[in-house]
Amino acid sequence: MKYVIIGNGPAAVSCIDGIRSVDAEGSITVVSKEAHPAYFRPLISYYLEGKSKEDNIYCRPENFYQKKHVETVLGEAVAIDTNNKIVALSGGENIPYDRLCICSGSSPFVPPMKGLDTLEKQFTFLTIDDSFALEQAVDKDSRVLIIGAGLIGLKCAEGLRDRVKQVTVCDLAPRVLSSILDDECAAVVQEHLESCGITFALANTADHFDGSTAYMKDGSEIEFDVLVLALGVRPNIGFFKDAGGECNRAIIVNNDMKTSIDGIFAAGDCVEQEDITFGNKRIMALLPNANIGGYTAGVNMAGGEQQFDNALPMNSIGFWGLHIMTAGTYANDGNAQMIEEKGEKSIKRFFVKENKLIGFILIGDVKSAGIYTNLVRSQADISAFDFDALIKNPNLLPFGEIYRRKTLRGVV
Amino acid sequence: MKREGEFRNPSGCAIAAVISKEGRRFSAEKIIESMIPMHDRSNGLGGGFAGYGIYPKYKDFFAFHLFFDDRHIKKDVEEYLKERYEIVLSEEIPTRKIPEITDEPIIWRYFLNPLKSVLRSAQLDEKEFTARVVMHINTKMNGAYVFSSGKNMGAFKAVGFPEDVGRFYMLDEYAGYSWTSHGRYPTNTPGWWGGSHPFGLLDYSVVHNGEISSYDANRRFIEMFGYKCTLQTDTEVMAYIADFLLRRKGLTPKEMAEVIAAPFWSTIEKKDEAEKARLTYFRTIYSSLLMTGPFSIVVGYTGGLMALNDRLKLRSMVAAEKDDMVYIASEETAIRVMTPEVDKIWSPAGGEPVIVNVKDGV
Amino acid sequence: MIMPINYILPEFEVERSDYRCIRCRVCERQCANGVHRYDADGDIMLSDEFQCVDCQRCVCLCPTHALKIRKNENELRENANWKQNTILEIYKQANTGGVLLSSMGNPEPFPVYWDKILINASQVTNPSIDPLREPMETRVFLGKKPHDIERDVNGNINTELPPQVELQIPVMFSAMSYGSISYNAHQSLATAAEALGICYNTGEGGLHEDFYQYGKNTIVQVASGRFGVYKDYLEAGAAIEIKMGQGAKPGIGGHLPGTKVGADVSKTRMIPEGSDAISPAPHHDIYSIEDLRQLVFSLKEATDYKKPVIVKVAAVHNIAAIASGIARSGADIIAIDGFRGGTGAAPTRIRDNVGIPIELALAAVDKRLRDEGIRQNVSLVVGGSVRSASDVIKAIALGADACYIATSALLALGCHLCRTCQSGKCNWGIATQDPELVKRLNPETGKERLVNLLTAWKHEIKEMMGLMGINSIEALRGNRLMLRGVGLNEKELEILGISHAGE
Amino acid sequence: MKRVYVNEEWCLGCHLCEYNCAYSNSGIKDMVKALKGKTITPRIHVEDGGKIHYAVSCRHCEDPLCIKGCISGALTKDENGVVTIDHDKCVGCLTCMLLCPYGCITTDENETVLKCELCIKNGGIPACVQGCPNRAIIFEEAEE
Repeated sequence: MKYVIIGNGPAAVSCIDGIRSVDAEGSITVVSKEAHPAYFRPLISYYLEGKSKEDNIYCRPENFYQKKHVETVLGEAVAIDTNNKIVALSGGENIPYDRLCICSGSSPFVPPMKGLDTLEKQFTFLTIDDSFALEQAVDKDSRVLIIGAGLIGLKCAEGLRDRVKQVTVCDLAPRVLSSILDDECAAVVQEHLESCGITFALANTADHFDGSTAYMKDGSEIEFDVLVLALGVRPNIGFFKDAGGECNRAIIVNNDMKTSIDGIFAAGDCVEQEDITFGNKRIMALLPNANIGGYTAGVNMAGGEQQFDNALPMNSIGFWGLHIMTAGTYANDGNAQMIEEKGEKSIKRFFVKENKLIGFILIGDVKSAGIYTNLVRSQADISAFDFDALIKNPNLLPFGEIYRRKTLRGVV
Repeated sequence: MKREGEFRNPSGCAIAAVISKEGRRFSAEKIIESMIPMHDRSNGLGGGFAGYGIYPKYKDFFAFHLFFDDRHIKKDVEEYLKERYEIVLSEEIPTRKIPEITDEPIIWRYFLNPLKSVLRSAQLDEKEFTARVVMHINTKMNGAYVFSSGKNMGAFKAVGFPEDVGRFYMLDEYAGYSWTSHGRYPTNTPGWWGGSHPFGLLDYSVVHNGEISSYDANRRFIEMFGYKCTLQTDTEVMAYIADFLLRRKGLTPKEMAEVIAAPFWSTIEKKDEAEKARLTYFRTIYSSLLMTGPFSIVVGYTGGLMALNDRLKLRSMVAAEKDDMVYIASEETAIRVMTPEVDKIWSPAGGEPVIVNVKDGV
Repeated sequence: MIMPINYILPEFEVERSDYRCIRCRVCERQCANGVHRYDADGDIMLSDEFQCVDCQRCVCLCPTHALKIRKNENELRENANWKQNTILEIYKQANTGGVLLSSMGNPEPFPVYWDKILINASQVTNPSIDPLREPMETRVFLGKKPHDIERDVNGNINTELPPQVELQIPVMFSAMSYGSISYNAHQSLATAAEALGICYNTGEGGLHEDFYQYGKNTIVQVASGRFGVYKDYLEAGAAIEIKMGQGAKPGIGGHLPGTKVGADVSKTRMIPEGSDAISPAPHHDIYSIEDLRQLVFSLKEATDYKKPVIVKVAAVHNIAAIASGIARSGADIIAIDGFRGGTGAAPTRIRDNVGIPIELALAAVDKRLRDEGIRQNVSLVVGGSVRSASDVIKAIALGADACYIATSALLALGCHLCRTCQSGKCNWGIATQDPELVKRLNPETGKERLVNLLTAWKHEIKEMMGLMGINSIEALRGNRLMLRGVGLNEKELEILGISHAGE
Repeated sequence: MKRVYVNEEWCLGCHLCEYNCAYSNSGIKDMVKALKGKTITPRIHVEDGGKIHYAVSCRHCEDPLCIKGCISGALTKDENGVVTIDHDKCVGCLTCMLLCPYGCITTDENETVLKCELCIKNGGIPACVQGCPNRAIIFEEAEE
């Protein structure tokens, strides 16, 4: 059996583990366009911040590929010949496969902007190489402009703050983290970030650039030395789409992590799968999902049986002591009931639909949040216990002794 | 100094015994000699012998051997006996004057036949009656001491080394089918003749080497049944226990061994159900008769003897056979004096009795 | 009515090392009496010493050993006649008008005869026995022993015995009722008894349905209140004990307040929930020895003569004659409880002034029964402050077949003898029915500690037997030569039936 | 593998386990010195609800979600199945806290992620187990 994996991120290495948990013999080839062993992508900002050392960012020990008998090939997949089961690389190389797993991740989205070509120091922020490059490009007098107040942009801001003189973040959206937070929650985060020295220009973005000046939509100007473009990502799925695979915004997979094409699996940031809290497929580009999805794909590729049937979106993100956690579906769209618990410096919002917790936002007080996540994941009937008590204090009390006996006295 | 019986008197000792399974009668000469090599096991403060089958002419009468301190008490005792027995014969026990044995009391023997009328009114059999008489004299009649009371047997004892005691009583001139002997090493004694061994009641006699740690438990138990342990010696309590179990409770010598040197519970548990029940029964009802601590004893009785070690075998005891003769002694050397050649010689295990009964009809 | 001045200061002082205290508040959480309290304003632990009973729970649980409970050293003017405690008791009674209540055993300084008796050892004339090398037997059978042996025509012995209680060591846990002590305490005792091959005693509160499984290690008690007594109960145990009296409070009954009669206790005792469980002072069907005989045989009848019957009495002045009567009543075992025996609650005056020491009672009873030749009719079990393996050895040598221990067992379970059982707020989970407190005694631990205690005693008993040259406990029973008295007068020695040391 | 199990039937809610945990993990030899005046951040915590008390600490799951979600590789399972944390790698994102269904991941005042590692780094027998006054917390092979 020949296994080929496109991409070399957490999903890919988990896929290797999954394959090897079933099949110790088959050959595994990993194709990657990054010349690094798989590393934890979220660490790139921590690298900048100095919390992560370069040696510590890798997903697996140094001898992992060797130990798992994996051949690594540097290159980018450009096409799949599904009839002959061959992956074509940009360098012209062809790699035959019996089972293929696409873990190709995503790429930064860079819209056409006038004057970008006039900038000396402009970066995206998705790979460790981006981090290395930024590290070189900034000094303590640098003024950094980050376009995009999403997760990537803000983490980049956090990573850079202590290295530079000024960090400004702008976004067309009127609030930070607009994809995961509502106005009120975003305001709390923004206030905190401002108190930590980040400057914002929201509901506003650069219209065009000229040298070291960004001309903003509202007519203002921002002087900067380094530009970071953090406007979002697009899944790397072109070659799969070309091969006739079913895609929406990303590759559609089922709970086996199978794509529409026989023998081809996918996992990680480049897939859309069912969100149990939402009922529809969506991209849930999150590390836990990449790990679980990759492993599941690997097992199934090798003939084993595994399901990843409880995926849900979630985020845990923190900036200088303020933690934000979200999970599930929490748009207060009227279908769900929102229950709020506010503390002095915290907001907890829970979204309940048909007696199920479908999502939550926690800001500030994130203690034992996994208990909530577990409720979302297990789709438990919350009318069966004192959910109000749980909202105030996440613990195992409301679940009753039988549940505790099972979980605290057994193997889980 | 306190007299024997007023304090607890532990002692070390030498024992020996010889018996003819055929019931042939022989003199005590050999057994007296056998005590010589074991001289150091005694200290001259007591020695004695018991012979069975020695009074064939008077075999139907209780042979009482008594020590008297003086003639007055002798007279009192004789009065007392006369009221209860026909005194068939009353005589001084013949002795040989030898320098090693001195300060002897009055040593007398009586052959007695209990008066039927007295037995009837007491509603007792002659043995029980006689046992009570012995108990009475020994506890109530100060200055008199019955040291032998069985039929066709007799105990002979004195203060001195056993080989001298044998010569003193001229035992070489008696003939019996079974002899036991004892040399005593008391650790604290005024040297009272009655304190020597063998100790007996009726035809049960005991020679014993050791010191039973269970003494007071055994004594206080046996005293519930009319026995009075006046001497505070192990031998005395053993003799009473032998009388109690063998005569009054009808146990066999083997069963008696199972009481006084009962097998360990761990041993009992390995037995079959019936045996387990039997041994458990003994250990339950006669638990107070279990003897612990070191002992080797020979219990003599009419028609046989039983030699027994404590269940841990904390004292030496050797047995041997030659033709119809069985020999027991604290040390093998004593046996070799009696019979240089043996057919079989062994060291009985703790708690395993050596029981020798003479041929029927002897 | 509120008394204008309280003459009574707290009996104890809580000494807290502020340097050591880390404000973990374990003391606060663990004190059912509410002594400790954390004050957040001052970040300080406060103590309400009036509530402290010196149970030592907080002391034992304080992880930094910051706590000591000390006697309040405040002193009234010294007076040899009017001792401080005597005066305080008067104050208490003047405050309340009530009978003074206390619990556990008599704490007054009466002579402890165990401590004036010494044990013999083998030297030279008799070897001591090494229990590590040789078997050392501690098994006993309690019950009537037949006088005569019966044989069938073939000479085989009829080995059937009257019912016996077999014990692997001559120690049993004495009666403590479910109600006076907790479910977990009972479970600890029951499971330990099973593991040790001995018996525990239900006390007068019936037998909880969960514990019928330990029947062969259980002695079921029938007391004057007859709580929980019915056929199954009588048949459940290894023996039936008729409780005539108790050492801590001879001649009076008992009273379990309704507050302790929860659902489980109510069911076990077969009385309504919340009702006071009152045991009358006498059994109302026993006004004399012949009545006792009737009850003994009623119980035997009810159980098909398969259970030995124990009659338990308090050691009182005429105990020898009483025991003789009981030995002729058909009872198989007599249990005698000395005046130092414990209790869940007793009037202080009675606890401290009634009864006689068990050592003297035992010696007198054993002697009397032997003098009368009826010692084999009954086994003797003694209790009332048997505190150690050497007390056991001495009791056996004086003539007991076995000992009853209760206070020692409770100590093993964690009791600190604060003598406040009557409050029902036992911080150690023993003398309480409050579920929050009961759970403090994990019966697994309880069992283990009891098994450990008696295993240790067993080792010591064997060691002492070995040094006396005795390798089976029955050879020690009544073996008074193994004992000598020290500092005892002629009369005491005579009663104990032992010689003075040096004799 | 041997795990820490809590039997709430016996948990008294005394919270000693928390203090013993904090002490054991402090690396300081004296408990007073280690804990005096400090707000403790134990790796085990007791949850109290009226008369119910029980302690909770890392279950060392067969298939731990915390490891699946760890963005830095700081959480791993050692060869004995113990889920351990490498503080050199941890960046404090708290994804593990978001994932742990038992609420067993905490942080100290410096936002360092803390979790029970069965005291493998402090002697082997978990301090909570050793110090539990009622054997409510035990360290043993699983029942199932």
